[in-house]
Amino acid sequence: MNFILDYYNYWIVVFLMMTGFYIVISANNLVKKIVGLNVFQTSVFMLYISMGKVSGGTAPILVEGVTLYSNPLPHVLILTAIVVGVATTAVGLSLIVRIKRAYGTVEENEFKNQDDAI
Amino acid sequence: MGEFIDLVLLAMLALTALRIIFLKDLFAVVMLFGIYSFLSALIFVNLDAVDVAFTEASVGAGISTVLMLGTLALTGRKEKENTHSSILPLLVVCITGAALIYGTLDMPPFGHPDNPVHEHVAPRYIEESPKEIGLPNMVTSVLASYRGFDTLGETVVVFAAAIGVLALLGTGRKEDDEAPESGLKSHHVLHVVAKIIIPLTILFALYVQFHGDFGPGGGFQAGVIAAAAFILYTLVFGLSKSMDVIGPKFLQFMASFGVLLYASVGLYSMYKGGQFLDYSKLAVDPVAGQHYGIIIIELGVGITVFAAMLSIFYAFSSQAERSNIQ
Amino acid sequence: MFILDIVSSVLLIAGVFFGLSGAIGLFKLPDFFTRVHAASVTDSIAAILIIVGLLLQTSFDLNTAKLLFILTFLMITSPTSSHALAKSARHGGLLTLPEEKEKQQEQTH
Amino acid sequence: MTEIYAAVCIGILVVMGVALARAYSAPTVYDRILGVNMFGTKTVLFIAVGGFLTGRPDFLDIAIVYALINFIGMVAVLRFFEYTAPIE
Amino acid sequence: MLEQHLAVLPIILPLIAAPIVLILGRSILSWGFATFISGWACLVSWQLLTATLSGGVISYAVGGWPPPWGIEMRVDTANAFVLLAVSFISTLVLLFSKESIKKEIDESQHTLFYTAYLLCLAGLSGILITGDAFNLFVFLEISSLATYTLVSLARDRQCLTAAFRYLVMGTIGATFILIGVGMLYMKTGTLNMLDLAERIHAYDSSRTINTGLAFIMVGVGIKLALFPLHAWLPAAYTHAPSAVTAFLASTATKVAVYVMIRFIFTIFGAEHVFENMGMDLILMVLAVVAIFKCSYMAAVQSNVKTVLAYSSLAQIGYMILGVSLVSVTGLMASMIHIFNHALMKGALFMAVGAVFYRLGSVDIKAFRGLGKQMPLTMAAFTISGLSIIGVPLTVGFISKWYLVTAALEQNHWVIAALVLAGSLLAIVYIGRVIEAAYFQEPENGQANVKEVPWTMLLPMWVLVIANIYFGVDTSLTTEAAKNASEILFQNSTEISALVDSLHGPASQMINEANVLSVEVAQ
Repeated sequence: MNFILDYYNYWIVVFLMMTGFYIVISANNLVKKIVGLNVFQTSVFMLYISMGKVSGGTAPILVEGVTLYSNPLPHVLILTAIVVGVATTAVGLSLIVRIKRAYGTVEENEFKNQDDAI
Repeated sequence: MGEFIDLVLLAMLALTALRIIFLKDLFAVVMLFGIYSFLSALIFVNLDAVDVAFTEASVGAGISTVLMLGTLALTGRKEKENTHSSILPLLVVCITGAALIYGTLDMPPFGHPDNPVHEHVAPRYIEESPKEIGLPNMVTSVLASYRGFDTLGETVVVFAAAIGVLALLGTGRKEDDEAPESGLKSHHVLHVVAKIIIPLTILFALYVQFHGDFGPGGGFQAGVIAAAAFILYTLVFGLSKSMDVIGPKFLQFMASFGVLLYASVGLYSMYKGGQFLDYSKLAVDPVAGQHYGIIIIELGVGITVFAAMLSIFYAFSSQAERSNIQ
Repeated sequence: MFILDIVSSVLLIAGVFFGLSGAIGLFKLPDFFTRVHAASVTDSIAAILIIVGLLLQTSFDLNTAKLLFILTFLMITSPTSSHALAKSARHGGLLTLPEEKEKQQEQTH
Repeated sequence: MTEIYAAVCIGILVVMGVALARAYSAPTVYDRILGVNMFGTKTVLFIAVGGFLTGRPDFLDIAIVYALINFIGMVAVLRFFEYTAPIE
Repeated sequence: MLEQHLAVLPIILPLIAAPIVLILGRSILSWGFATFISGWACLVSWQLLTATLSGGVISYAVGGWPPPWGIEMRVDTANAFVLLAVSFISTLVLLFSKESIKKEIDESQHTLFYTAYLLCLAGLSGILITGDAFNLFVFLEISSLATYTLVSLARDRQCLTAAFRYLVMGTIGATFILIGVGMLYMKTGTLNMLDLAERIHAYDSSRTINTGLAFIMVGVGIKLALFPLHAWLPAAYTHAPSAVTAFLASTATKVAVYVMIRFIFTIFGAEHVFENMGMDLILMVLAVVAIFKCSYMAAVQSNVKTVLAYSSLAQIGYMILGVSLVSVTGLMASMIHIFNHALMKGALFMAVGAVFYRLGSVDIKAFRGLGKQMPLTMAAFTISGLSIIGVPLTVGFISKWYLVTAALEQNHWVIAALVLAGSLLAIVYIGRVIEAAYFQEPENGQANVKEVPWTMLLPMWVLVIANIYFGVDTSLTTEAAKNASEILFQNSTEISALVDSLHGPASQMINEANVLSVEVAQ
């Protein structure tokens, strides 16, 4: 029982990551791929934040009378990673817009066919 | 109680992620993605990562969702039937997942205060940073000072994204006066309400910018919220009106200026005889120097993020408006 | 203090009650416009009750201001969203239940 | 007071769950938006109450962000419908 | 005053220059400024290499916070050597791009091109110099984002799909690296590479660490286009603007190879990765398959850019092969090949870019008869092509020589034979182009093709001469590569020594003795 309590969080996070990863590699629609990528990344962020948590601790902002804080370092890393994630999303989405204009479709197999036809 | 909430939220997340796989209506997918971001931000709050939650809520649920909707407006809402076999991806995912689960078996237990994560580097941040840097918010201290180089990188990433989007979609403002009035014309209530909300939002953004040293928030979040205010303005009143307030050229300048402001703090500290980004050299008293440095670089981050996010949104918006005219 | 606690407890629980009733309405009511009604009306009263309940627990500091800000914000945006949504639905051609029936009758005639 | 907060938290979680269920499968697209919107407002309340539950109510800022983003998301959706027909 | 900041300059110079370029706005101005900055960065890298060539290490604590609390920049011969290659190629490609992009990128986007280019350079330098595992991820993403932009700037619509595929694959790779780094951090509580190396060994057989290693390897494998994960590369290199391809093909994947080497040797320790986990066998098999499969693919393509892209994949195979031999000579062969391959591929892609500049096509048919019409360009192509094949007196020979020596040292006769066989395949694909250029008549309507302007020829020929010079006088490259591989191996044996004296005071002493920290305060 303790074993489950110790790890359930990681397991669910792994499940979430894999759901996102599955969407990325199986989706045919580019927008959905980007959504999957975001789900994947957000879940990885959760892994980091989970490891920074201290049971009974509180957010790492100094208040009087509290000595047990959660670890601030993963928070810093993930702040950076979130920004990286949104940057990638923005560039990916604008590529999609251009692909739609150039090919008339955002389904991967359809524009692959068009490319192969040349 | 914390664990219970954690579990419930994780279950909701799992359901949402599964639902996203099977939905074919991309609009619904994007809506659920917004929910996914909201939920993960809630988990971050619950796991004490308030700054992260702040960012995730404003970026993931806000900017990303709006950009995705903008893309959908241009590319169509329906996902076509997938003819691919889904067995290979499933296999890859299962193998990766199995590897990860295998990896978790040796992990330090969740939430334990004796975990190695909490022992080596972090204690100094928790114990010393309020003295060395003088800020109660340790996340801001680590972000802006101890790992300030990462944050410079982060600002540059946003800048790079803006460059990428501008290169791909153009800066907008092609047909200056030709563009018809756009925006949500028929929603009169919305017009009035937006006029009330937008100043409040900008006020809030300023609060977040300058209160980030003491509570959750900081330059990045403030930049996003300020950009959100202008996004709201654009959505309600139309792109051309918004561009009259802040033009795309000026935004490019602002985005560059923010990065340069950040970097110039580093250069100045080099000039003063310190390392790059060593804020202690900015003033006679090192703690005061740290404080000055952090205020300036947070301002740089805020300016760049605001300008970059808004130019990205402008680029998408002008694409959508142009397609609407045709 | 004790009385304040009781009052704020009552307010909080009443808030949750209205929230729950709205949630039930979201599923049980027959057409979209009635569901908007359920969701938005109970939503706003729930928000008011809960936040006022919390307000009673603060000691007039920054948190009070923030709670008031949230309250104002929700009071402005929540009805607006509901209104705009309903309007957009109406504009988009969604019919109420009686209208739907009328239409069906017309078609059968 | 803690028990009350905890109970209220659970109550709000239930409402969130219901709104989520509506967002997962809705008869019309508007119902889905309604579900999402309701979910958003309830999270605002959840964070507010949760802050008091854990004894650190100074994180109400996040609730404000939620309320703001929820509204902007709503407006973005309405704007989105100007481009595409909402009813499939 | 700048001497003490040498270690951080190659990153911050282009980083600060990028927004300035955007503000400058005018194409010619931004070109001049970007080239100046890149040249300066090249000069700094040269200074760094000479400073570290004697085996010293420059450690620079950004923000004045000592590692592991702050972010450390750490330059030794290994990364200074790769850094020199990157900044040298970058400067030459910038010279080349002035004319080249006029034909391939819209006028209005030139400034954005230079901005993205500088960001990419800053990101690559950052990856090389940083001594912090997470900081590496940040710079990786800066360079990747800039790369996606650069690839998608071409006029050809296929560049969009190529860039998108690259973006998805690249982001998956970066996320895998993030997962891996997270797992390491979880077990050790630190992010500084040296500190990680020291602390990881308390958990030598930990499942979490091993999973982290696997994820980092896969993630880096995607970034360096290791054989089964290479799908994004050919399309991206084929459809990107020529200048971009010349830059990326000779730098981006090399930097990723460096990252892999760094992770294996400095952080995990060669002994652990290769002996305990058997990674050498996996890498060796993948490398050999990559050499043959991709050389074959190169031989059947009709687009010369695609040919060269597949050839790059095969060359990456050689680099990984050197790593997988687990010896100082093998690693040295890899390091030398990183440098040399940058020289050859840079020259080759520039030559192809020059052909595109004149003809608007890089199909093999377009090359017919070019030997007479564009003699200088085709001569450059031929010489650097010979270098790819590995003909003596070129740098290609040197790399192959050390690779074969390393294989023979360990009695891997088969590997040595396979390396030579791989060169034969290179003859096929390079030979096809050369044959078309010199022994076939030009297509109709291609009668009056002139040589390209000197700003394009100059950088091309500088690289060609470098190809020959470093093929004859190998003292610099071999010394640097030897030092580099010795340092890397030293790190790794030191780590093994640490396993015995787990975290005793001795471990810290070794570490401190190793760091020839530059006195910064004075």
